[in-house]
Amino acid sequence: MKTPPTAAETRAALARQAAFAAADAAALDGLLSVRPPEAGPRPEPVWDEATVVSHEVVRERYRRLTLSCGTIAATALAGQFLMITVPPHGGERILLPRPMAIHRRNPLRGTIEVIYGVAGRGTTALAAVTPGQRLLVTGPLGRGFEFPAGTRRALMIGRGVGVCAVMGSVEDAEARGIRATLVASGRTRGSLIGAAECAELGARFIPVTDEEGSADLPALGALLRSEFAAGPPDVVFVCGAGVLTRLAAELGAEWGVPVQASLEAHMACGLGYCHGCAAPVRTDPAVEGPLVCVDGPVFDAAV
Amino acid sequence: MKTPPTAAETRAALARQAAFAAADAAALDGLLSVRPPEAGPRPEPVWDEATVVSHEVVRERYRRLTLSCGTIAATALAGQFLMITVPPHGGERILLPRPMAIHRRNPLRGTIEVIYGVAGRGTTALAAVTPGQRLLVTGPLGRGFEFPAGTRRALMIGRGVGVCAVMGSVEDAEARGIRATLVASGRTRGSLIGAAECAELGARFIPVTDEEGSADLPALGALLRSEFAAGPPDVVFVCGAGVLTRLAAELGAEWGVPVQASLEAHMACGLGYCHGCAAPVRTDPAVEGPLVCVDGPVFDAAV
Amino acid sequence: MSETPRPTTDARRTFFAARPTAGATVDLGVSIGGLRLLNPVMPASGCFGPALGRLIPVDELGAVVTKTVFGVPRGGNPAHRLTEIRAGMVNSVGIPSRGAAGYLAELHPHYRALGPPVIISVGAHRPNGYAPVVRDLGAAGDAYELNVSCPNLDRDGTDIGSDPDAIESAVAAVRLETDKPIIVKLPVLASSIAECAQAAQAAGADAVCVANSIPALPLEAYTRAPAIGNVIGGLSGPSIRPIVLRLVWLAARSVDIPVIACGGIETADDALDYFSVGASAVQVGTASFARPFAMVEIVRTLQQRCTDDRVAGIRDLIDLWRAQ
Amino acid sequence: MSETPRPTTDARRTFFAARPTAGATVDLGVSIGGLRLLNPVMPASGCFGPALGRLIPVDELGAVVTKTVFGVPRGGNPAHRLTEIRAGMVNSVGIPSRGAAGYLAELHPHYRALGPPVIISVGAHRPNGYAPVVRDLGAAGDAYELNVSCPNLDRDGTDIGSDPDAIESAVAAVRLETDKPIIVKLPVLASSIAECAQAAQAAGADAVCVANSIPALPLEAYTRAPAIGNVIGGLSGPSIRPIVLRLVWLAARSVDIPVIACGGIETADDALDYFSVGASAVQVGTASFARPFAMVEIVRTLQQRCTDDRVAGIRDLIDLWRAQ
Ligand SMILES: Cc1cc2nc3c(=O)[nH]c(=O)nc-3n(C[C@H](O)[C@H](O)[C@H](O)COP(=O)(O)OP(=O)(O)OC[C@H]3O[C@@H](n4cnc5c(N)ncnc54)[C@H](O)[C@@H]3O)c2cc1C
Ligand SMILES: Cc1cc2nc3c(=O)[nH]c(=O)nc-3n(C[C@H](O)[C@H](O)[C@H](O)COP(=O)(O)OP(=O)(O)OC[C@H]3O[C@@H](n4cnc5c(N)ncnc54)[C@H](O)[C@@H]3O)c2cc1C
Ligand SMILES: Cc1cc2nc3c(=O)[nH]c(=O)nc-3n(C[C@H](O)[C@H](O)[C@H](O)COP(=O)(O)O)c2cc1C
Ligand SMILES: Cc1cc2nc3c(=O)[nH]c(=O)nc-3n(C[C@H](O)[C@H](O)[C@H](O)COP(=O)(O)O)c2cc1C
Ligand code: FES
Ligand code: FES
Repeated sequence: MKTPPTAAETRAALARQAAFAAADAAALDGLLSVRPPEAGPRPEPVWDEATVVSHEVVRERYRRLTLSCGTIAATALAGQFLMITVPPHGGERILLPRPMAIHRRNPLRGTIEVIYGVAGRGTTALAAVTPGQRLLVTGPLGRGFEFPAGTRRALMIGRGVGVCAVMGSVEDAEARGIRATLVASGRTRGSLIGAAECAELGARFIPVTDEEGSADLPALGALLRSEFAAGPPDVVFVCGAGVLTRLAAELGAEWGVPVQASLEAHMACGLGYCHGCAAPVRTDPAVEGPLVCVDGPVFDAAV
Repeated sequence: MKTPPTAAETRAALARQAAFAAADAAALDGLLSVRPPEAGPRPEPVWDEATVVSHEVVRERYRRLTLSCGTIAATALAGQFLMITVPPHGGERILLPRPMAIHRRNPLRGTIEVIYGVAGRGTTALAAVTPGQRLLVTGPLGRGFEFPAGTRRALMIGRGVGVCAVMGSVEDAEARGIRATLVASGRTRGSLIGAAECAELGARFIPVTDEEGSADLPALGALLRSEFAAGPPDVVFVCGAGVLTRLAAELGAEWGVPVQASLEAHMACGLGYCHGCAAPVRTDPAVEGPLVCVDGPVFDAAV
Repeated sequence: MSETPRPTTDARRTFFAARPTAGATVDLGVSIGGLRLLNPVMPASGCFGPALGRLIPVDELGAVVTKTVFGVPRGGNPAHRLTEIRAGMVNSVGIPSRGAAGYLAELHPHYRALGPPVIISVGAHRPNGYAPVVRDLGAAGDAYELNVSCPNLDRDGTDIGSDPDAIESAVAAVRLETDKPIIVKLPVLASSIAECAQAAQAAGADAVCVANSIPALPLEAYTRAPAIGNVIGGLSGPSIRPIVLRLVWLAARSVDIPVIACGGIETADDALDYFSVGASAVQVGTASFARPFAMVEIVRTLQQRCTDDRVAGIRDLIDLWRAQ
Repeated sequence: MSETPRPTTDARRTFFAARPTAGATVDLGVSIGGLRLLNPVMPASGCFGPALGRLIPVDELGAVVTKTVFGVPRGGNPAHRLTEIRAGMVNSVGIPSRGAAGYLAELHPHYRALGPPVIISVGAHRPNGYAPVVRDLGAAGDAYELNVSCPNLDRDGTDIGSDPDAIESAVAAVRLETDKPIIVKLPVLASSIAECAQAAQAAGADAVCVANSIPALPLEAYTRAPAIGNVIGGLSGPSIRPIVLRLVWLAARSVDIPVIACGGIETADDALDYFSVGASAVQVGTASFARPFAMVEIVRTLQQRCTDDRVAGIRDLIDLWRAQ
């Protein structure tokens, strides 16, 4: 008989997790709203068969999936996501495709990158995919991050794998001559995503971690205030934790700049027709609120 | 899109299979009965964790699973079977254990052998088992083949993987100085099981195949009549096809010797309590008939 | 049962190049009351929207079915509205709806533009609630599907569709409001599917749809917290197929009107399973999420099978296999 | 939901060496009417027999439950009586029975010899059929479980157990025949499990068991021939768990008598899922086939969890997790 998940320790760990999730959800309360009309048209989503170019472990806890998928690589906007249909693995069937942020786009090579953590059944099955295999993907989907007109400096904040949702905007910043600062928050140094990407894209990379205490909200708030003491960024993009979104919204209010936050929700269609992905935005109860897949995943955030 | 199982060919193949199965079932009709009380006590079944010693492809279409399982190797009688709990494979769960004939017993080394064909979900998952792995097995189960007192010559007939069910009796024959003849019937020479075993055990091995026409019933009947023209065997054991069982029963009637046939049925418990494995033996409809797992798998067969 | 086929190389190009239904010689057409459908494949309510028309050639389908429309606007359930467990997908979206007027103004034009007949799914909380919605929808729908079985709303109430009397009164009232075909979508958890189907037929329904998702309570591991906001959700996907197959078989034996099968259909083979037990048409739900082109692929494969076997239609195809 | 734990090296030796329930300090006991069970774990009817006592220490269980006994002998269904599909196990054994007299003479002594209280499952084809069987069985059973939900016999009939009135009359009649606890085993396919459970309670039942297998129609691939002899069989195993969890939750909220959960339980975690939605005891069916010691393992794991967490019993264990 397998030793059952041991009582005290497991419970403590789960309690931490649950407390974290609850704090996170609570932190978002009343913060979010749908942004005004988009500047340009969104790319048309397509389904396609992407070839797995590579699939490797990155940063201790994650896996990077590089997909050859010209249709999506050529059109995806920063902050958009795709739905990955997870192929059956040894008889295990995954019925719902999994939404994944588009971490990197390489339109020239026709590739995109996704980084994910192995969490439950879906990502466990996804981890079995091998290079050369074909994956059914649908994208690009959703409304991403948008730089307000005239942006010269931007702050991106990501927690854990949430860094991936903002990385496309760091790419855009580089292309548009916007100075980008990426704060990557995580449990340990070894788990942080983004250092190599920032080096490549010429963005400032600020790692903060729980183990060093630098990811604690007061410490991080102080760090950012001093980082931007000379002059605030023109916009803040954030993803990965409700508490970080709240901090960003508070800083945004102080600085008088807009904040955009990318959210997650359980999804089935990714296109707005299953109504599965209600966003935690308060609306008239008789009217359906915004959907994360089409009205987001990026929303305005303000205290 | 995958090419659908093509119409004409697939249907023809399935029609052959279905016709075969129907003929087989029909052939058994009215042939079987439960044997009189057993000579000795049956070994107590146990569940045990068997270690997979080896697992290899044999004779084109089959796999041999050698299991280290002292409890069962030491006690199993010829013609008994075990229930193998198929471990989950990549999330695929197999709920019901699969009954498998005990092909070989090696009480000294504490091992047993099972030979199976990959047919459906259960055996496909079983095929993923690797040496060193542990398998939950329950056995030995059922009532096997029994030599009538004074047997000096015995004829064993097996079709396909059905040869495995009679192999234990070939082992017993060797140990008791009984002269055994094993007829192995199959589609092709390359698929026949038993040649090596008969060589080892000093039994006569007669291969008959569909491709050569020698497995056709009239041809096989003629062959056996001539083979035993000098003097019939004292008992006939058969497994693997209803039509062969009928042929055996006819020969048994001609020769005036008893015939025992091993059957298959869908099983859940293997112990007689789930009542899933009704034997095709005609009985009073108000009374439950014999169960393959406890009253068989070996039954008397007579025309 | 067979594995889901996966598209092969350049699937996308091949898929859009091939439009086998265009020059098809085989007639897969089916009638629901007076409504003739090009073929018997359509989406399940709530698992389709005009947005899917951006991914697939919806005009190859027999019909489109709207998400259930209620009379007045409704907001829907709190998150999580859906999740996946090993047994299948579980959803409790709660049927957000813009109401009949909102549907007509904002959604109907988009459904209409897709091409195939539009079957409008209608919901209500009491048997007499359906007729007013159908009245409000007027001639918009080419047919109306009464969702008497949505198990997501009442957390522990009894579905209208599990009570033959309630079905009869709901259908009879709707019959007075419209000449368009009426389809009644029955639930799984009823004492007798036969009685429910007969009640629908007796009151003038033109078809029954069997069935909806199966109410379930998925729990998170360890914490045992409900995995979706509404506690109870509807289980859908391939694992419910053997359960719904039986219901379709029973319904088809008990009524003369067509039975539309719905439950876990992913491939043409799954559809043929249902046709073989008496279904006249099929609805595809959960399968479209992972494989947006699943419905189109089913239509094309049915066409192809009939062509390969040189038979005139699905009935013959099944008889052919039966005859083996 | 968690994977089935697999025994580790020398599992057999370890299993039989350990008898943790012997010197147990935690009280897992539960009462069904006046009957006190050592712990809340027992087999599901038809998935147990005295023969299992050859493989496992049955005396560690809270009770044993017999296969359903009918009044007069019955033969059972033609082959195949069971099969396995991806969605689970499907059986239509048809409940062969030696009748009440045959049971008492040939089977009861073996059940009795096992040690735990013997719950006799009783079947009938009409509501008034149960009482005579219970009368014939006399004081043999320590409790009687009325199988009003066996879906295998009537190929398309309505179960007695899906009709609250039928339940009430069956239970009321049995109540007159015995002082032993009466358990009513309810079906899945009922319009309202709450009404069925309330009918059982109102007529004097001491507990309800929720639920039986779910009627299904499994087909063979390609030929689409029914995969079991009776065409319709009962689907059981882990995939029905989320469906039955909801039923147990609803039943437990609607009656005061204990609810015994039955459906897809394989591990202590599965049992705890049911306890957390209000079950007082659990029955294990399909899981025993692949892992004969599953029930014993569940008892031992529940003991161990309570000991590890230093709580007095299962309720506390659940509250503890809830409190997180
Ligand atoms: C817009 C968007 C972008 C995302 N980008 C990433 C990314 O870049 N990297 C990454 O690792 N993950 C990302 N996720 C989450 C990802 O989709 C997985 O669902 C999540 O990692 C859970 O893993 P799983 O599917 O193995 O869990 P399972 O246990 O298999 O999931 C069970 C069910 O819950 C849903 N679910 C569970 N957790 C989440 C979650 N956090 N968000 C949405 N649905 C969830 C699943 O879709 C499924 O329906 C994103 C989600 C959204 C909505
Ligand atoms: C006493 C006995 C001895 C057996 N010995 C052997 C053996 O030595 N070698 C071998 O290859 N096979 C043997 N079988 C058959 C074996 O148990 C498998 O069930 C069969 O090979 C089908 O493969 P599957 O389980 O992968 O099919 P699946 O499609 O997974 O089976 C579906 C269901 O049908 C049942 N089933 C299907 N075919 C059979 C069958 N022929 N017999 C019993 N149940 C079946 C399965 O148990 C399962 O419940 C024996 C069966 C019995 C009863
Ligand atoms: C996300 C989702 C939303 C649904 N919404 C509705 C609905 O609004 N009305 C309805 O009648 N059925 C609804 N259903 C049920 C489906 O129409 C269908 O009956 C069920 O999912 C079973 O089919 P499937 O297994 O193919 O998904 C919904 C199902 C899902 C998964
Ligand atoms: C082979 C088999 C035989 C069964 N026989 C009976 C029976 O005689 N009486 C009964 O009430 N339930 C019977 N059942 C139903 C089980 O008792 C149980 O309710 C059902 O299998 C669900 O539980 P599970 O998922 O743990 O198997 C049987 C189930 C199986 C698999
Ligand atoms: S995922 Fe379907 S509406 Fe958003
Ligand atoms: S397999 Fe259970 S009685 Fe034979």
